[in-house]
Amino acid sequence: MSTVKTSEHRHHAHHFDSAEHEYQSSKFGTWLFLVTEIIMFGGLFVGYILFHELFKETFKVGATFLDWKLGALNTVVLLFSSLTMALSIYYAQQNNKKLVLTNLYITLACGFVFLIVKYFEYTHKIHEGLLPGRYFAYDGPEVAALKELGFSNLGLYFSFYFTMTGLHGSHVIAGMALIAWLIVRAHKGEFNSSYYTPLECVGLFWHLVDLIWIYLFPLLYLVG
Amino acid sequence: MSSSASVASRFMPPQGSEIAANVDSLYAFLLIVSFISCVLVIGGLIYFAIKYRRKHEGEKTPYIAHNTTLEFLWSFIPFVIFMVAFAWGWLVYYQLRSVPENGLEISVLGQKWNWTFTYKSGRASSGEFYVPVDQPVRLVLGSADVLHSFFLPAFRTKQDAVPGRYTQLWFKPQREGSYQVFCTEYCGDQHSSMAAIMHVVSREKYEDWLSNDPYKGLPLADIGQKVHTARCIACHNVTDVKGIGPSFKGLWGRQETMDDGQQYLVDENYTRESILNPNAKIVAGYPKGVMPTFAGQLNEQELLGLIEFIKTLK
Amino acid sequence: MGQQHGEHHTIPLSLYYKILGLLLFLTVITVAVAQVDFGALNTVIAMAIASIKAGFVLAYFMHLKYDDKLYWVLFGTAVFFLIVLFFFSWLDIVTRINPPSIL
Amino acid sequence: MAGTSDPNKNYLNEKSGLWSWLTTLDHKRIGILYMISVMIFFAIGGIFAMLIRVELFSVGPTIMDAATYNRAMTFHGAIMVFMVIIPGIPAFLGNFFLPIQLGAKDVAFPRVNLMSWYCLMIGAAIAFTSLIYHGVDTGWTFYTPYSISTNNGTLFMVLGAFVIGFSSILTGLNFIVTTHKLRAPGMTFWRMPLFVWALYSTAILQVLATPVLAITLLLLAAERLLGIGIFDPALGGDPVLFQHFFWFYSHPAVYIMILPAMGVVSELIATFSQKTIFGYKAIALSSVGIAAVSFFVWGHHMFVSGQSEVAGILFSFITMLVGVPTAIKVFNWVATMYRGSIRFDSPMLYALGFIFLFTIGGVTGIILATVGVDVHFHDTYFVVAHFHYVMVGGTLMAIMGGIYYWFPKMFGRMVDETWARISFVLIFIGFNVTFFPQFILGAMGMPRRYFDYLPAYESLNKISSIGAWTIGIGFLVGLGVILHGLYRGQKSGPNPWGGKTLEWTTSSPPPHENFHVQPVVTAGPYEYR
Ligand code: HEA
Ligand code: HEA
Ligand code: HEC
Ligand code: CUA
Ligand SMILES: [Cu+2]
Repeated sequence: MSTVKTSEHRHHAHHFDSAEHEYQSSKFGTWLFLVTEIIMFGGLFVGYILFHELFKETFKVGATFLDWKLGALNTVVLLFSSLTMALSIYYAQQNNKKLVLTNLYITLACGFVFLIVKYFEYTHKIHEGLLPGRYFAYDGPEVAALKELGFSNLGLYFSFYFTMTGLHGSHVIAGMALIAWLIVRAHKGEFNSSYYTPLECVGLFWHLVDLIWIYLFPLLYLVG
Repeated sequence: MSSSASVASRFMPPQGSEIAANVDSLYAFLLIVSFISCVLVIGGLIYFAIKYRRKHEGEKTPYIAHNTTLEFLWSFIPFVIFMVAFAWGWLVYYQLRSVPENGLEISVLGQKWNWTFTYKSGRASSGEFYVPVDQPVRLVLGSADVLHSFFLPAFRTKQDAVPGRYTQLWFKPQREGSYQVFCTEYCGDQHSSMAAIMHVVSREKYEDWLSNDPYKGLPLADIGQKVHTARCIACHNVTDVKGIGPSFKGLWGRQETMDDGQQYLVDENYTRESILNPNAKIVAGYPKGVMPTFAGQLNEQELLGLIEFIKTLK
Repeated sequence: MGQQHGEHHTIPLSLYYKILGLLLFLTVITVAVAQVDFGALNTVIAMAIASIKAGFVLAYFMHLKYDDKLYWVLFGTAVFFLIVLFFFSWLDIVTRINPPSIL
Repeated sequence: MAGTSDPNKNYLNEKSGLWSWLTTLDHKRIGILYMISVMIFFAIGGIFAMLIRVELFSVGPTIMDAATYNRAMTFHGAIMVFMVIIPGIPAFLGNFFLPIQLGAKDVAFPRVNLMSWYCLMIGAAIAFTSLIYHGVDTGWTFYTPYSISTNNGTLFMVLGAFVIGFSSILTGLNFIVTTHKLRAPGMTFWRMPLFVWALYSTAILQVLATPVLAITLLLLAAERLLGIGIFDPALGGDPVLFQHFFWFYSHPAVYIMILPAMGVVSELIATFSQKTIFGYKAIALSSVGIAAVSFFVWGHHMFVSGQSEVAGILFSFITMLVGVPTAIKVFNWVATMYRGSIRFDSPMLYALGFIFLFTIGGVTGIILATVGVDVHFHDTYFVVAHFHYVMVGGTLMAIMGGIYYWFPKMFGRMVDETWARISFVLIFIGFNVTFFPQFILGAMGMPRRYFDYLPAYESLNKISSIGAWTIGIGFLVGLGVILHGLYRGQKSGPNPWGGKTLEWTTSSPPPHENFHVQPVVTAGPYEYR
């Protein structure tokens, strides 16, 4: 085994020269991973924009079914959690275990709030029959009005809504699991000013999740 | 698989049009250039390999790290060749894709695993079609289910049929004869038998064919047999062997069990529904969604014909 | 080899709070702007504001401003290739000739 | 800092037991795990190929029905692409030798490295479950809407490929960080062996392109599960868009397959000519160049798909540009042999075979890239012949050459040279007999993915099938050579070929952390002076 227990001060895996070397490498790796995430989500965005250009009316009508207030609420929640995530790193740099933990807990709590809001949004849509493509079952006046204009694929909007927010939601869940893991390690006192690589890397991931929502919110809820 | 149409017996299929000859000239150019490149590279390789084989251990080799002139040449010359190939290819492609205004228009529908050709006059046929020689033909391709691709080797042209929209293809047949059509986009089990024959004939013969009602004077059962051979045989045999769908032999008047356990008598209504709305009832042991609907594609005469035909298959 | 300076940059707390304030403010702007109809520009404006927000998150929360320039390059490459994917797909879609049915 | 001090200890015998292998973090052992899995997948894919060739031996059904044939064809393609040729060089030879050639003790993230192997295995397991659900009959390209409506096995294959994609991403990520951060003292970028350069460019492709495959496959899965309709015309979607997404990954993927192979060949040519590589920088940079341009050419797979003419012409133009850096490489290899001192051990035979076959594959690629001609050749056997020439004649030859080249280093033993050469001759001749006739078949218009064909095509198909079985025998011999070498091969010294890169400075097999003494690099990689 080439790794040494990381909790000890300034220790690092054997194939690195120093703890700093390991920190820089891990961060580089994390960034590369983020790049793959960006491209993966980006593929969806590309699809969204293409169809948005093709079926403007459909998307416009689709967006009216979303409650922008809930979307905005979730935006605020995620932005705030990004701050607390960054703060936990700040406090690790200050060797303040208590505030590291507090901030991590707040971040985790924000994740929950986000998911709960999403849960309500989802159940509401499912209830109304506002479902993706083939399962789209809503039959209100909007659908008829769209048909007048020659668009009969409102389901497509919800396909994008569900796949984009679904993929994003699964990233929120993954991020929360990682934060929970950080909390366990933080309780053991593993993070301090000379070792906080996991905080930094999970932090980057969490910010990315936030970043993606920053785009999702206006695209889905506002302009449609 | 067998066919009466002429396909390649030699290196390339026969040239059915002028553009086909243009494609072949470009191809010949590319082959020659490729051949010369291969001779240079592979010849050089073999020559060096033999000439500089190791004669004894510990030989000294010279230190040659690069040579700007050579490197420039072997980047630039291929580049020029590639550009010529591209430009020429573009030209030929332009010819292949510039549809003339005055063409004969035929609508072509791809459906698993059959091509149907419908003319402006309403004349429809499947499995084979006729065009007059020396007149440009424009085919408007559609698909009823998945992607197909209409390939005319003798005319060096092909185009995918995309469900949900129309695509087009044109050519100007310049020699009479029968030409092979293949489906070249994978479309399921019988992809390799989704073929058709195009007959290029004289103007008179073409007019003749166009005005000739193929069913004139035929009894219904014979009409049915024709339709069956053209449209159904890919899936329904008339022997004891079951195909993709049930065999038609002994079908009429049978009690058929569905996948939900219900039983139905095979009568006029059942058969009609099976053809026009095949997913309404699914025979036990067969997949759902495989048989396409024929609503709108078969006329009343053909439907009746099919039913009469099935009746005869005791 | 990686640069071996031991000290990591720490951003002062106040700056973090300011950034959050700014981000929240921009969120309000996004919502406000969306109430006005700019026609075709709607999407562009929304995306522009989102990108400004994203820029702040990247620069401060994700410390990109103080980090190796390589990460900007990485990030830029990702976005660039997405634009390539979009551009060619879009080019195809808008230049297609869709013949009408002749039946 | 140094590795194990006991000179008899090496990575193979340091620990023992299956469990020590399944939990290993040593990049060399992970490389060996990849070697075993890839070989097994290759055998399975090869067996499907043999079945295909038996079926195509004569007109009409020969040994199976159309439905079975389509499944065999799909499994053959999907296994060979996703499980053999993409992980083949990077994850197996690359894993083993990239850190050693850099003078590092391991890759940057050993745990991630192990995880990527498990991704491959889990993905493969998921893909194979599709066999229970009526198999997959879409072809390896999964074109919609057929893949949406056909049987459920497709879902498993798609999810399996999705998971395997992550294996590829993680390997690439690891290699990039390793190359940037873990080079030995003195190992500047311009002193890196060309194999490393090739792997580095490949890694960039893996990281940047594979996520698009991931999202495409995920959408396809959603298409089947949720009926989202983005690629389904029945619901307002666009099937041609699927092809854009698919090829945006899958074209760069063909360079993921070939770039590492070119890296291997660069090593082989230099070593067996005992001569400095000609145009080191040109070869290194052309790898990066190919990687970059490869993102702009995907539409050449879609010339007749219903893509617009404008896009087709643009894609044809850019595709031509990829030929230039590739040509540079080919010419540089040949120039390296000029006035060299060439030995014809089996690795070199494979390297020469590579150049021979890849050149043919490459020039036919240019023929296909010429848009006016591709309209005729698209989806005919000409394409099949093209890509087997580059993938089998190219990548697979390089894998075989690489295995024989590094075999002494990996296992401390030599293979039986005579039988290795016999195996090469069988494969090389069999290969040309199999696939050259397919160029002619394609020109004659025989479409691919055909279970059955017109009688006019029969004689060439017969020749092709006979060639295929020759390849099969060749590979069986090769397998025998490798197994024999593993157990009975002569012991080898640290540097049997006179190689100059770092792996030849350590013992064979290398110790746990690769070097007994941390190497310090003072010169370029191929200093044969
Ligand atoms: C290892 C994988 C690999 C590699 C390296 C390549 C390399 C190339 N490929 Fe290939 N290709 C595939 C794997 C690969 N391909 C696969 C798998 C498919 C089919 C997928 C499917 O549909 O299932 C395919 C299909 C394919 C098509 C689509 C055909 C169709 O479906 O209609 C095209 C069209 O442009 C193409 C072009 C090229 C080109 C221009 C190169 C170039 O990179 C080649 C450049 C090399 C050279 C040119 C040789 C060396 C140069 C010289 C010696 C200089 C002198 C030469 C001249 C002057 C000509 N390929
Ligand atoms: C790297 C990729 C790769 C490799 C190596 C091969 C190898 C071979 N391929 Fe493959 N092929 C593809 C990738 C590959 N193929 C792809 C992507 C397609 C397209 C699929 C599609 O259309 O979707 C295709 C399609 C394809 C077709 C066209 C099918 C069709 O369109 O209908 C044919 C037909 O001849 C064919 C033949 C062969 C043959 C004879 C070999 C031979 O070279 C194989 C030789 C190998 C062996 C015989 C295995 C030998 C090993 C042993 C014997 C060891 C035994 C070990 C144990 C028992 C442990 N292939
Ligand atoms: C693509 C394959 C396919 C084609 C082409 C096809 N069918 Fe079918 N057919 C099936 C399958 C599969 C079934 C069984 C499942 C079902 O009941 O839908 C079936 C069932 C039937 C049945 C019910 C049989 C029974 O045993 O009860 C009839 C009648 C029928 N088809 C008529 C036709 C006619 C007439 C045509 C041509 C005009 C035709 N089919 C073309 C696949 C096909
Ligand atoms: Cu229709 Cu293949
Ligand atoms: Cu390609």
